[in-house]
Amino acid sequence: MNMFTVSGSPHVHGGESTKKIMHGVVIAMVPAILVSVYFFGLGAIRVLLLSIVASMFFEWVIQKYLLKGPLTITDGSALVTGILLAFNVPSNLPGWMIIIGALIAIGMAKMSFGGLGKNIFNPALVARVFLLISFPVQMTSWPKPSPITKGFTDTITGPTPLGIVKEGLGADPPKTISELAPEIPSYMQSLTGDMGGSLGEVSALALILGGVYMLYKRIISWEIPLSMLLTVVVFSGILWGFNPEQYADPVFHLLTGGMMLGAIFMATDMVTSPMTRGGQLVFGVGVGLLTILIRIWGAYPEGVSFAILLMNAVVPLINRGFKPRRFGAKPGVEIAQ
Amino acid sequence: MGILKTFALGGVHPEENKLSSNAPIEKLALPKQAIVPLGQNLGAPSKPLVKRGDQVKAGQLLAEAGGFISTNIHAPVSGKVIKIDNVIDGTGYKRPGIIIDVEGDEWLDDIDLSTDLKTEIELDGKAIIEKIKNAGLVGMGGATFPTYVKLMPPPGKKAEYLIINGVECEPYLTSDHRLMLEKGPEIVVGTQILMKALNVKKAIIGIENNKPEAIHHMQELVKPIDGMTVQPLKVQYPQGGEKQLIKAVVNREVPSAKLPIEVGCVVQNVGTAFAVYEAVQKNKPLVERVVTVTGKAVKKPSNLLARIGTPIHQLIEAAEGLPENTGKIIGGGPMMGKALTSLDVPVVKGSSGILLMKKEESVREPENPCIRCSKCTTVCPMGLEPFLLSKASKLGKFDMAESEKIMDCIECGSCQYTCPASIPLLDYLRLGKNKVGAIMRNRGKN
Amino acid sequence: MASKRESNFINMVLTLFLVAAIAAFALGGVFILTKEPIAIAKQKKLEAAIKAVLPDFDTIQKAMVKDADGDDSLTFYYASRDDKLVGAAVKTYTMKGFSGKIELMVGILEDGTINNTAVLSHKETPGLGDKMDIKKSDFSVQFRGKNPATFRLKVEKDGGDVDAITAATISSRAFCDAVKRAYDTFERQEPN
Amino acid sequence: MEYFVIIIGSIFVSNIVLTQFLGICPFVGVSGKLSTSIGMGGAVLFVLTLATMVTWMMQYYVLNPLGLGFMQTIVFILVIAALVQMVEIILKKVSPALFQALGVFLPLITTNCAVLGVAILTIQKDFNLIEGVVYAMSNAIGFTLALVLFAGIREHLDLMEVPKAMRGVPIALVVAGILALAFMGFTGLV
Amino acid sequence: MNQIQNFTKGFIKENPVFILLLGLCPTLGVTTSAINGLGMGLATTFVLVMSNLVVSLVRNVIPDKVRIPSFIVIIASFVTIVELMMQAYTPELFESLGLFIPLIVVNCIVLGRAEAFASKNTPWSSIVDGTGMGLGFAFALTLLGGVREILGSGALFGFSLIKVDLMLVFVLAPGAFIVLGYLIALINKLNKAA
Amino acid sequence: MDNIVIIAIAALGSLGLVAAVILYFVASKFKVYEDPKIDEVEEALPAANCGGCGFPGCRAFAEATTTSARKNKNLDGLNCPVGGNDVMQSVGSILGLEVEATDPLIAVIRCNGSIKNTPAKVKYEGATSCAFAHALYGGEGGCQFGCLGLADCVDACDFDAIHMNPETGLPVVNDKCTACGACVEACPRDIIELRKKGPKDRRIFVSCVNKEKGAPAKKNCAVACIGCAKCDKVCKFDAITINSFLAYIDFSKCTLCRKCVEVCPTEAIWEVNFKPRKPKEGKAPKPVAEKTVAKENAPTAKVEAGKAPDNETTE
Amino acid sequence: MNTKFVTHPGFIKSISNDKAEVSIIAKSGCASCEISGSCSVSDTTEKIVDVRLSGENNNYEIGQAVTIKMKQSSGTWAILFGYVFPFILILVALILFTSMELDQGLAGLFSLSLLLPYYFVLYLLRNFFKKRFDHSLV
Ligand SMILES: Cc1cc2nc3c(=O)[nH]c(=O)nc-3n(C[C@H](O)[C@H](O)[C@H](O)COP(=O)(O)O)c2cc1C
Ligand SMILES: Cc1cc2nc3c(=O)[nH]c(=O)nc-3n(C[C@H](O)[C@H](O)[C@H](O)COP(=O)(O)O)c2cc1C
Ligand SMILES: Cc1cc2nc3c(=O)[nH]c(=O)nc-3n(C[C@H](O)[C@H](O)[C@H](O)COP(=O)(O)O)c2cc1C
Ligand SMILES: Cc1cc2nc3c(=O)[nH]c(=O)nc-3n(C[C@H](O)[C@H](O)[C@H](O)CO)c2cc1C
Ligand code: SF4
Ligand code: SF4
Ligand code: SF4
Ligand code: SF4
Ligand code: FES
Repeated sequence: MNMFTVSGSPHVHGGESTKKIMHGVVIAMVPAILVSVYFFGLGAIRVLLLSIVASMFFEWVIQKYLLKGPLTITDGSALVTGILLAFNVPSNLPGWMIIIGALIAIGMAKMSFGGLGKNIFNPALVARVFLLISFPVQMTSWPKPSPITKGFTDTITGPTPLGIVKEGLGADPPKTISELAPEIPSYMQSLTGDMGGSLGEVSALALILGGVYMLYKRIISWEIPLSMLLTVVVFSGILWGFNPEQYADPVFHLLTGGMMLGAIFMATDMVTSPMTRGGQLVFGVGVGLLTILIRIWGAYPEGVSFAILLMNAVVPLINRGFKPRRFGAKPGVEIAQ
Repeated sequence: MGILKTFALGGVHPEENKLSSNAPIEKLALPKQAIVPLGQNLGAPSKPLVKRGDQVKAGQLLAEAGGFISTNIHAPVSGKVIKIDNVIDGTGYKRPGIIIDVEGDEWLDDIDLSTDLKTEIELDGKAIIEKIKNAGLVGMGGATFPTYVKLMPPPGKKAEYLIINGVECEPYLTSDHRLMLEKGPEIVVGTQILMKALNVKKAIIGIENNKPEAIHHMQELVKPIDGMTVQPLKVQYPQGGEKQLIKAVVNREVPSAKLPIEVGCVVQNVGTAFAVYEAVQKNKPLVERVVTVTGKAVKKPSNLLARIGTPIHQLIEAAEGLPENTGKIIGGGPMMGKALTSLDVPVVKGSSGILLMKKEESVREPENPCIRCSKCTTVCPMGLEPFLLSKASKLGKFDMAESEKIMDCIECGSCQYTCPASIPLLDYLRLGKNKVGAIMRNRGKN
Repeated sequence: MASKRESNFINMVLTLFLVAAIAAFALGGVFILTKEPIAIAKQKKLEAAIKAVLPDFDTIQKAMVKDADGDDSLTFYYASRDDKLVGAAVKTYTMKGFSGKIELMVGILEDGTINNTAVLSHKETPGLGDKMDIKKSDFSVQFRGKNPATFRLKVEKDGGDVDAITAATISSRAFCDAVKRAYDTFERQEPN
Repeated sequence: MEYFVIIIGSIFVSNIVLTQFLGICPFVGVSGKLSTSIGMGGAVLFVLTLATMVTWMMQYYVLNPLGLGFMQTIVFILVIAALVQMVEIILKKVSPALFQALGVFLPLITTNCAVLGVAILTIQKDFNLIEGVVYAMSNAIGFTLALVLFAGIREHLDLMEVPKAMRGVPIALVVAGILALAFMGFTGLV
Repeated sequence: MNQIQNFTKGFIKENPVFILLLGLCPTLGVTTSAINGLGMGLATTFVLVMSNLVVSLVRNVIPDKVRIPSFIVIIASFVTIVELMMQAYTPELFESLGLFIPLIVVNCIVLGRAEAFASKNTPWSSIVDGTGMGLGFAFALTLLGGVREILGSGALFGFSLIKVDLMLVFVLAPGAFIVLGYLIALINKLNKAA
Repeated sequence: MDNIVIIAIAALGSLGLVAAVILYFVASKFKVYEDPKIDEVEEALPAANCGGCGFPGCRAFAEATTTSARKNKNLDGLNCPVGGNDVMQSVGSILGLEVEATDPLIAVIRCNGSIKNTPAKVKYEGATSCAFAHALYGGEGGCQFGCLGLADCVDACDFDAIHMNPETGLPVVNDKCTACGACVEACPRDIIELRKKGPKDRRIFVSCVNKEKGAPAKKNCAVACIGCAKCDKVCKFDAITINSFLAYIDFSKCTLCRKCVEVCPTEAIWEVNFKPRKPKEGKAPKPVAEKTVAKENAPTAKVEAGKAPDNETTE
Repeated sequence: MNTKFVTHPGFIKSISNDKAEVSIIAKSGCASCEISGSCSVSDTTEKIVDVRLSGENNNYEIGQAVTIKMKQSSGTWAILFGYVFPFILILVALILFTSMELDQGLAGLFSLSLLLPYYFVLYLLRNFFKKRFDHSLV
């Protein structure tokens, strides 16, 4: 005889799954991965592999032996974290540091809170900041990009565009932006990724491509990236208009550093960003403001990671304050007799 | 046509699968034995008036309303009452019911069984309501709320619009669709009767755009009638939900925890309108209804006119049998229907469809952790946060659930349908609603 | 719960007064006892700092000197040996450190040559900026015996002669700034 | 600009809880209720400012002239303890209803290390009275900021099933650690 | 109570830091290295023992209602004494512990022990209790300082074990929170298992 | 003597005076008497804060007992189920009162509708919550009274005293149970009852809550109570009552004579922790529940399988 | 309708016709130290709160455990009047006085002494507060 199933309604499902979403993110990251391999060669491959393997390994070990809960290693979230962690470090970072980063990301920032979905802070970013502060030298020596087509040469390190600007403006005597201009990569270079920086952050174009894919697939929504980037443009634009010799122009801010990576892949992490549209807009604006604040007046040349982490901490409050518009929140209408 | 109207928030669009929309309504043969449960409506069960051994005719009163929100139940068949006992219902619980052995098909004399259209409305509003009450009418749209209650707005409230719900937003189901195509004139008269009972000047029939023939047909029919219009609507689940429909059709928002009458609307299903016609014009109580039998593996998806009390296996046989690998039988549609535990349960007033799902269709993915993607929030037509509410219910934080408006949930299931983590959100929400409801009632008492 | 004594106004005031008085007495006593050692310890620290940056001396004379910018003043410790001025130990500072204020003692010989430097206090990052401390790296050695008249007190990046600490240019710059402040002030006050 | 430096410095760059490690007990202990945290913030604002003012005057008008600098600790703690109590007594005397409402709403404010710490730091940093008051105020705001952020996080964590071993204080500390990491981004702002 | 139990309970079973979660501020603030932790721990122990002793001696003389203020005065006096002594004889350590020495006054352990134990027990038990608790505190601080020092600079008690700079975070503020958090979690877990 | 000492004494002394005056007012206006016994009582309580006593926590219970002792001179109606008699005795002695010993209780599962006894007719999928499943449908095995097996009771227990046995699909209580009653509250089907633990942990009870008539009850579950009243007839102590075709044994009257166990045709009556009987002639020995109370640690499935009487009737 | 409430557990101390005195135990922030027993003895005080009893159900008795309920906005106002306003007063006064080139110490003293009139105003407002902050039992 047939044994029927009983369950509450609904009896059909839309077919969306965590795995599909995470794999979608991975697909969206492919262009950036290719660019990073093109410019940073074997180093990029080494960092990516190490980071992914270590992240997945820690996820598995911790779930199996410490949490003793169900294993969710296949859901792809550790894979995403692994790739993003790799995206956030220079391609010549010593292997053991990457492993420590993976441990921090997965072990501290994710599993301590109970695993996927429960963390408050973006795991990959916690790891990045942790590494940055622990190993400032290694984390800020950026290999100069050398296209794979030119063969494998010894990597020379050089500063990132943001580093050049911060350096120059803080030099004694301070330089002006136009004096620094020759050292700064052109917009074209920043779009394609031909500049110093972490693996995944260099090519704005590749990242935007991924972003468009994710928007199309509805993995992310436009609120966070757009409000964040717009804020950056407006805020840095005002400063730039005020004194273009002391403040870099908005396009420079958009295309350099982790801005695109952050806006498209990291601030949009659904686990650590607000739930409602309004909240997401506020979140994006907050990240944008803090980023520029840190970039321009802080000691660190780059502020995206800090800004996102800081706003992550505010997310619970935002979620409290920004509820979806409730149906029927308004009182009834006057009825014409 | 421009941009089609729809409701404001959220919503999903599941695969429509209206397999039976071209199957005309067929009259189903009488069952050998009719099982008539005494609790067929929202509210209190009815009180039996017959005894074991009594001989009954179809249309005869079997049980009378057991309270304010309760209805009469009439014999759907003629024959002998053989038992008044606990009968198993769709959920596997045993509840009181009357079992009648069918003998012939005799109807009460004053019931008009002819199919002639009778457009003259003789009775006045009060008498109409009385008649509807006596005929045991309940909403055919699923909630089985006694119809006459809705026709008596509380003092101080006045209805402005009568909205006829021909949306049928549930995938698979087509009974309302077929009814509109085949019984359009009757529905129109039924609507006029309801307008008279409610004393409203305007009636709008809302139909989703995936039923163009029905829209067209009804538009033709209402043309000559004052104050009655047809409103085509964009396809969007759960448009059939009363509050959503009102929003879509007249752009009014029923306030939280309030009834439609608060915004001057009364919503009735097309099936109800048809039943009203039959009850008022033909004196025929609610003893049969159209039931869609459907499913991907069903050989002959059908729309059957079945007597209340007919065991559903008989309907399935009429659709050429139970498919091999049926994994789930659902009373109603896939989004809101109830899974049934057995094939022996009878058709009741609220049965709109029987959906047979294949084993592979019916498995639920295992529950994963919530990734806070907020998809559930986005699709919730009531603007709730299902992830939060389900969590609160699961952890027993009922005060939080209450203040986050869990009681506003219309149990449409859009959230669970869309959740990528396959969390049985609605299960937990229902649990929370039960508990919060109990807490609120308790508080009311003290 | 603990004490058996009922509280009333008199005994409360009295007890508290007595307790305070005895405490004060004890404290006063300890203070007197430790006054000397504390003073010595402080003096020693200062002397050690001065000694570290200046050649042998026997007397120290303290003076406040308006600094080069004119809006603050630096403490000068003029050291002399056999009544002959050896040089000055200048307590200088900068606010340009990676994490704020850095205080240095800079020993400047009569001819303006930097004899040596010592870090008094700083909040720079351990492992990076803190390498300016002689205990952590040889960074500050390069200043010894240099005369800023010829030795450009800037990091190489900014066109100077100072070899910056790896990955701590900011701290190195700040260090130069503090030394420069001391030197400039020294140069300016000298004539009087 | 001086004040600006003090304000930004003590709220963000060296936040009293996250980098100075003062007032950890209430940070870890106070309930996850947002309203309570903000309320605590208000109370701390007043108490901290008042205490700093009084101890500042104590230091410069009593201790220093008398050469009793070494008695700073003991005098400050007594003054602060008495002050906190006095505020309560006065409030109770003047407006019992107000006092009762506070009692229902807030945990007690006590002489914890934040109050004493800020009082001592004000002296150590050679602030004048106004700077001291601004410093105290900024620290109170910094404290409230940390508390409020954490109240939100705590509420969130209450809904997440945090692993047993980490529940309570451990996860609070880890969150504080990550927050402190994030706050390092403010380095150099002033 | 058994004096030995009385003495040892402070180490693990009732460890003021790990189990009772008392005095977290100094715990976090001073433990950049094992030696700092130890120094702070010993300073606190001294205050704890002495104030326990004195409180216990005068416990029957002090009226109930001025109990707490009297204790505070007593404790504050010993804190000041420690302060003066350290300034005189260990100026370096004093400087690196900074603010947290005067803050011993408000350390709940000290007042808590005075109130909960010394004011009800004999001088001798009070000393034992104070020493036990104090050393437990010192133990926790040294452990924390040690872990941070090893992870942060590859050294222990100033002797470097590894010649490279390790993870700087651990000697900075975030490291303090993180290490303490995991130590407490670990000890919770061990306690459960035991 | 240095005059610094004198100044110090004067300064601190006067501060002391001021503080004393302030404190005097504080003390006289504020600190109201809090009975030190509350602390002592709290100390004596198990600190589980489980709420089994009906108060929001152990402290509240301590306050309640102390107040009650002061005012009513008794502790009627106040009981710490977790601590049991020992704790109540010591609370009593702190408060200077005699406390009558109450019989220790334990949670008992009154359903034996194991996977084997009530074969599944439908399959449930959805939230693991008995409360939800109860509202949704009758149960996999068709018995609308029986255990749903989704472990709400297990989740409710703060003492690790109740676990699901995967082989039977039923919960099993071990002797960590403190009779706090949390699981009783949690079970939507009122299956769990707090019953007298019994001498040497021996107890007898009807392990069924099915109120249906015999035939339908038996149709779904092999070991259901069919309300045949044989046990009622055989009980000399009037301990058994039958209501809606369901027998119930009043544990305050039951003398553990075990007569009813023998006569029950469906083995719905359980005896726990008795020595195995001598096999009667002509009858195969009944497999008897040896010990449903697992010792110490959480029971593992295997061990439990043997212990929970998954009775197969041998006749 | 939608106002939020805060609650606090307590015990009934005494009852007179329509009023009950409820004693609540106020704990300090550190009370969560889990062992408040050994530390925050000094930090727990009993406070007495007057609660209006609604006419009908006066079946409360002395010693009964109850929960006090108060509007959250009352709490906010209490904080504002009790702490925030006096703080602002001091701060503004201090800034004013020093900008008048007063000696810091005097400025400080003066601004502190402004608290006296402030508290006097509170005293005058006490009946207003009484009406405003009312507590009831859950
Ligand atoms: C307790 C209760 C009272 C109701 N009272 C009225 C009423 O007075 N007037 C009315 O028009 N509808 C009334 N309704 C009907 C609801 O508005 C609604 O039509 C019914 O719940 C079915 O809606 P659904 O099918 O959208 O779920 C009532 C419903 C309930 C549950
Ligand atoms: C999510 C949801 C979807 C619904 N969909 C429909 C529908 O498609 N068609 C319909 O007639 N009623 C639907 N209903 C029921 C209506 O809300 C409402 O009860 C009905 O239209 C009232 O008419 P009745 O009382 O005549 O049934 C739905 C209810 C809900 C909560
Ligand atoms: C955690 C951390 C601490 C740092 N501390 C210092 C420091 O104390 N002093 C310093 O000059 N740079 C410090 N930096 C490095 C600066 O951010 C900047 O990279 C550097 O000073 C300029 O780079 P360069 O010296 O390699 O040119 C630190 C960086 C990090 C990540
Ligand atoms: C759009 C998107 C962005 C994500 N971004 C990140 C990220 O920045 N860092 C990260 O560790 N994981 C990221 N994840 C993966 C996953 O959400 C993350 O591991 C969780 O935060 C772990 O709970 C992302 C996932 C999605 C779908
Ligand atoms: S079931 Fe309830 S919570 Fe879920 S989408 Fe529908 S209305 Fe919203
Ligand atoms: S849809 Fe599912 S995974 Fe997404 S937020 Fe809602 S409950 Fe969580
Ligand atoms: S088994 Fe039930 S009664 Fe026993 S301790 Fe657990 S929850 Fe309490
Ligand atoms: S005994 Fe009750 S609560 Fe426990 S599993 Fe069975 S039905 Fe659920
Ligand atoms: S607040 Fe408790 S030790 Fe600092």
